[in-house]
Amino acid sequence: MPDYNLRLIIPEIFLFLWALFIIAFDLGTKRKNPKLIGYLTMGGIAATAVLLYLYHGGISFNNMFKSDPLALFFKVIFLGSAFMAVGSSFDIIAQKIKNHRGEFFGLVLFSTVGMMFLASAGELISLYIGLELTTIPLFILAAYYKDDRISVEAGLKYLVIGAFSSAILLYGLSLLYGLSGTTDIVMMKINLALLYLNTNGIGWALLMAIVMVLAGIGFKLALVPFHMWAPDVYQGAPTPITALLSVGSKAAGVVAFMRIFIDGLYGFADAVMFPLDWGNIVAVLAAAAMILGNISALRQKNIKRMLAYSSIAQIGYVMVGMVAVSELGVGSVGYYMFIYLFANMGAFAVATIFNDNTGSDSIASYAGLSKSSPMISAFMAIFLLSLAGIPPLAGFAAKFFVFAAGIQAGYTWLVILALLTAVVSLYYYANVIKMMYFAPDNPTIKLNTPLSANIVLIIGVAGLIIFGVYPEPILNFALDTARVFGF
Amino acid sequence: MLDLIIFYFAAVIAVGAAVMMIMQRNPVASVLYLVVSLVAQAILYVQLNALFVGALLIIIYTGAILVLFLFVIMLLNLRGEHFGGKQSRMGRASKIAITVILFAEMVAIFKQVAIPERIGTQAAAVAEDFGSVEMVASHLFKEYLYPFELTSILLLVAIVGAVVLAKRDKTEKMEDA
Amino acid sequence: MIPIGHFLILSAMLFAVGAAGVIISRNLLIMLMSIELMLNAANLAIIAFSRMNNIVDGHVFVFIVFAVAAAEAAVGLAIIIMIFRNRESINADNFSLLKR
Amino acid sequence: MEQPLYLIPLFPLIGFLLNGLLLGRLGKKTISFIACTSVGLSFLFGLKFFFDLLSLPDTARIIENVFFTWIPAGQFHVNVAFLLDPLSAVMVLVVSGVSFIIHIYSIGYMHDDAGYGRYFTYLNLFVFSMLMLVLADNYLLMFVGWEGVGLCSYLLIGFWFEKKSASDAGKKAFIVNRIGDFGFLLGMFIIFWQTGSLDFKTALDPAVAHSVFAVGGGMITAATLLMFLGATGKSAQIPLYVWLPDAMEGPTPVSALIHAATMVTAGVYMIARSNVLYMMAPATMAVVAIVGVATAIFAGSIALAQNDIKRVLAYSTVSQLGYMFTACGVAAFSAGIFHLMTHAFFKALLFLGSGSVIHAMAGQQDMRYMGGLKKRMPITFWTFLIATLAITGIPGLSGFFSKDEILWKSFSSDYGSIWIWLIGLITAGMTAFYMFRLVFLTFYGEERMDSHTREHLHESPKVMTVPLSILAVLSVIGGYVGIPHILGGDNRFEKFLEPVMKGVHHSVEGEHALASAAHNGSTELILMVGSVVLVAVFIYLAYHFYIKNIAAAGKLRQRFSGLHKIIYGKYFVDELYNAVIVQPLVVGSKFLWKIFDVLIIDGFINGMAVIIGDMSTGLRPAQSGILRTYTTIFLVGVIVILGIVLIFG
Repeated sequence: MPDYNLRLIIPEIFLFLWALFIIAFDLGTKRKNPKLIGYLTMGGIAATAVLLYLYHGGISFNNMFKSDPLALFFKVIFLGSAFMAVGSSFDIIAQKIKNHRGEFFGLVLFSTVGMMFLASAGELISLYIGLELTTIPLFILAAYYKDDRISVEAGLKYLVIGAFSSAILLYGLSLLYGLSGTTDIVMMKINLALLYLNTNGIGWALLMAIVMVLAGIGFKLALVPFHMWAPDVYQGAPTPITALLSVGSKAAGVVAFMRIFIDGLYGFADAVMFPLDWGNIVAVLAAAAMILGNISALRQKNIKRMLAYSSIAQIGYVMVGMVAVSELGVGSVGYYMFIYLFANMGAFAVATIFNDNTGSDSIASYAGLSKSSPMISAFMAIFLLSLAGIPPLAGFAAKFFVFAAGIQAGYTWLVILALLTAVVSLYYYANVIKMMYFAPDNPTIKLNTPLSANIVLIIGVAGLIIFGVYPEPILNFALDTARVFGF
Repeated sequence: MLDLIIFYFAAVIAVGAAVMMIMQRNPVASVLYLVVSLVAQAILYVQLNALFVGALLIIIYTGAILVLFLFVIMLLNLRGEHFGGKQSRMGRASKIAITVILFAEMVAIFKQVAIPERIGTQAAAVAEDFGSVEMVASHLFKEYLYPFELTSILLLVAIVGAVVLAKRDKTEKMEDA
Repeated sequence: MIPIGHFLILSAMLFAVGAAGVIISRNLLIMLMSIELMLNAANLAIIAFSRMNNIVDGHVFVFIVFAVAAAEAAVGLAIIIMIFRNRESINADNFSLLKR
Repeated sequence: MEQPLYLIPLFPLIGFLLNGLLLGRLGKKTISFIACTSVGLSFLFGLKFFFDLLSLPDTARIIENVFFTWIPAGQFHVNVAFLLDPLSAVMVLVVSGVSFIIHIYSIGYMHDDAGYGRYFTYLNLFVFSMLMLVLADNYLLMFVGWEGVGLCSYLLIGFWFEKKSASDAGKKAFIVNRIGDFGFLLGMFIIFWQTGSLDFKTALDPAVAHSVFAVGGGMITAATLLMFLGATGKSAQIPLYVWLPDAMEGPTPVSALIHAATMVTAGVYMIARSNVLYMMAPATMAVVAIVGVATAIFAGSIALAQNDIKRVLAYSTVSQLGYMFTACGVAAFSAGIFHLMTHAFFKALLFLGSGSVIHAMAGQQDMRYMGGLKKRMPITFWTFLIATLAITGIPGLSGFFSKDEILWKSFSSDYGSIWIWLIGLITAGMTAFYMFRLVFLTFYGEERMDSHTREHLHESPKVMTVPLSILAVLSVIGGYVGIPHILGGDNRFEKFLEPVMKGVHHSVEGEHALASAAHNGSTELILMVGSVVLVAVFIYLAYHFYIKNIAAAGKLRQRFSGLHKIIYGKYFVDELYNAVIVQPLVVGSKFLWKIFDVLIIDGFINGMAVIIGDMSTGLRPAQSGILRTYTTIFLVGVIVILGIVLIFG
């Protein structure tokens, strides 16, 4: 009989119920208290984090729900990104979303719950549902400005490509299921290995499964060539949702990738598919992502679009650690995503605040911001410099670990390419800083920031500085996740 | 032999209707072709001892999802001018070529006899009640209770989302999808 | 009995037709329907594999995919309704405000 | 020995935080008090630890201060830890000392600037980063400082961003430096990968290095070359020097501090620090020497014809840095550091002096509109002259000792050659020429400025002249710590650094070179005299063309015709001189500048930027905004990957 250890999913259940409560509360108070529901949402997320701390460790539902260090680590990232996205969206819901404010926060929480289920999935079906549960609320949220033509268009593009990729992913999963005869990821690994021994090679069908699953998860990661949606959707979606897409949803993709490829298919990294194992495929895609993302970002004039391309490039760097498939590799990917949370959420929070105050997303309109709002400019500079990997900010340590893992695993060419493209990346990050600090003529804009947004910004900056100077706790936590895979 | 005839009959209808579906300009016709294709697929499900799921296919897809499509088409009151003009012949041909290549690759993969005794030949006999309601249900509510419960959240999200999106602000009360 | 490979090739064919529908059709509704077709192609493969491996898990998988497909369709249709209200069109090629 | 070394960089950090967080809320006096005191305290602590170091026996001159574990990933273990050995002690004193003097000077120079607080904030951050760089006990921490100084350099070059050229120059510096950093990082990865550590103690232990690297092997050559690429970026060597002349857009004290005395020497420091590794890669050593000497003569010849006072000094800096690299390349690391130190004094003085001139000239930087400032600004003039004498290598001043040491080593060392020496010698001549050209054009001759400027000419305030005087004293006496054996000294500087230069003394060739150096006393003396004579000749030439005959050459042609030519019988001789020596020099210099500098090297780097930018534009049509294109590309992606996998898998 299956073991239903309900204790372990208390955090998820709580967050789900809290989402329902937020929606109900908003309806019940006649949608009069946008600030209050915002703070309630943030409080709920914080409470979930506490519950997560109290209830974790173990497996439940027949190995379908794993509350292991990997899941825990990424759940922290998801909660963090949701917290920061909600925190930076107070002005938006006050100004742009007149109705359905509760649903806005509710859907953010639903998506977060989906990510949490995804991170814990030990089995293909729940992984698939977790993925859908992550994505579908985001379809809705991307199109949330119903009267804004570009927001609706972003929602549409995200939906069509998302559903398309989900169908391809499903086909890949069906092949994995068919070849292994099980949906349990650990059993799958064993069965595939047995099959390999019995028939002396699994052959092309598994390769097709790998490519299709890669396409499905590649969509979430915005990995080239499955990235086409990202710039458009990032630009069109409400900025906090863009932030959530670029961090939370991406981290969900990363953890799904780890669950399937590292946990389920690691045994086949070289033996079966030599010379073209998934590592090499992913390495090539990562290289393409770094080149295309960084180069495309150069000439962008819209900050959100620029950050979209930058995040395409960033996922290329993350994948350097992923293909290393080692303790340091997995650990460095976790660390990278954790730091990326602060830097990217922070940068998008500034973009949100700026848009709220000026209604503009263009980089040119940031001219002279350092004079009118020195603090926010300094924060933005820190976020961007961290993304560019300037020490001692945490982005540097993150890149360093990832590249070290790549070198260790023998992907020297990839690391060289990564370092070269990182040089290019500096150009467009520095461009924004140059605008803010070194651009003279500008009617001064004074940015008003709500308290919650300030909290978000301070969390971001503090995270980048503290974990840049003293990465040990997070890194140890991240390296702990690698133990799940038993390297 | 009879099995094989039924298989080919159903397969031809399934694929043919699918092709017709994507060729249509009028979505109503597309919906109907999709219904035909799905019914043919349900026959194939039955051939694979998947009685219960085959029945669900017809009930859920044709009964719910496709009706939803029809409903939306009616709701929007779509006419010809909403569907756009003609496509360029080259674009279309190249896209057909792309999908043909996809299909060729997939066939090549399935034809590769890496596990001949399992894919290539007939499947072994299965238990009498394989695919029956009881068997599927016992799996669904025991082993797979967890993903099943997750679908409930998913459907709830879809409802909330559809209401939020499709509702006209301030003008009408409710108009859910 | 019919070889399982037949079903797989049929599912591949349906998958390819569905994919063709997504990339060829300009009608958003037909795009969505094509995606449904692709999901069903995967379902057919799952059912075939389930029969091949003599494990009924696949049926559960398909059952759950139905739910996912329903959710996707509902949200997708809602977005189509919204974009039709916004732009008076469901021609996918008309929506390219976001580009470059 | 364990000592609280963190006290050295701590104060500038506090100064940075105080000034940065309270920006706009403090008065000018408070700002400068915080900034200067913090750097002064660093200097004092630096001195204290320096004497602590001296009190230790020769072989044990190491002070450590481990702070905490920065990067703890299993075998990856990097500490935040400081290391004070003779090499870093020299650097700490130079950096904090010169910084302190320049901070004081800046109080006067920046007095009327709107960005006063911002300026000192950046400057303190710079000092902090630079001290991190030189105190780090491992490459990674060094890299932190390395990037930090780059960032400050960027911020300070673009300080007057109202000028577009300034913000462009800042960005250029940042990007070009990143190209170098790429090399540094990669070299660092190789070292880590091979030796398993980034600590100087382990990675630079000759025993460890020899156990993992083969002398002259591919891996060590690659690692050292890549790190040298990093050094060329930071220290402005061919081909990555292009940012430094543009960096003169920043305030002049910044040019003095960052782009002459301290930051740009970081590359030299890094190579001297890694001498163990470099000595194991003879090919790299040759590259370093050749790039160094090539940069020296190349930049020196460009400096000959520049008219902007700061650009002359900028190219001069590039040229002098070339000397230091030449020294490193011929395994005379101590000589390189020695020159680094003396150069820090006299080049800082030159820049500050030029700043004083520019200040008096109300921002005018073109020497063609100066002249005759000697009477107007006596202190500036005399200190500037001392620095000029020092840089040209007049015996008795600091530059003489260090430059001569380098020239001699490049001649005598096994890594050197007569060609390197010869080019170095010619560069010394050029240096004498362009520096005295600068002095004569600026301080002598007619006053060529407009009347308005002339009325306002004044000597700079005390707060600026006192630092000039201090630096002048240092420029004179700075060389006496390293008097060579041949002149009766015992080169205490080299002795002091000896424990750090393990690579040189580890290799037999090095010993041999040192031994032969001692034996060839007479040769050394002859070469020394020769170079002094050459310098004197070039100074005379400069005198001849820019003082004696500037009137003749310039005015004659304009006002008078044939008659005057006959009266001034020397006319034809002058014409001859002019045609044979000066014109070729000027034309050649301009040619090098316009063709190589601006067109080829600068053009290459800008061209790369344009090409990458165009690629960016070229990629845009794919992002057509049309949904079907996206789905098609998605599907094609799947098909192509699948196809590749099927074909090769």
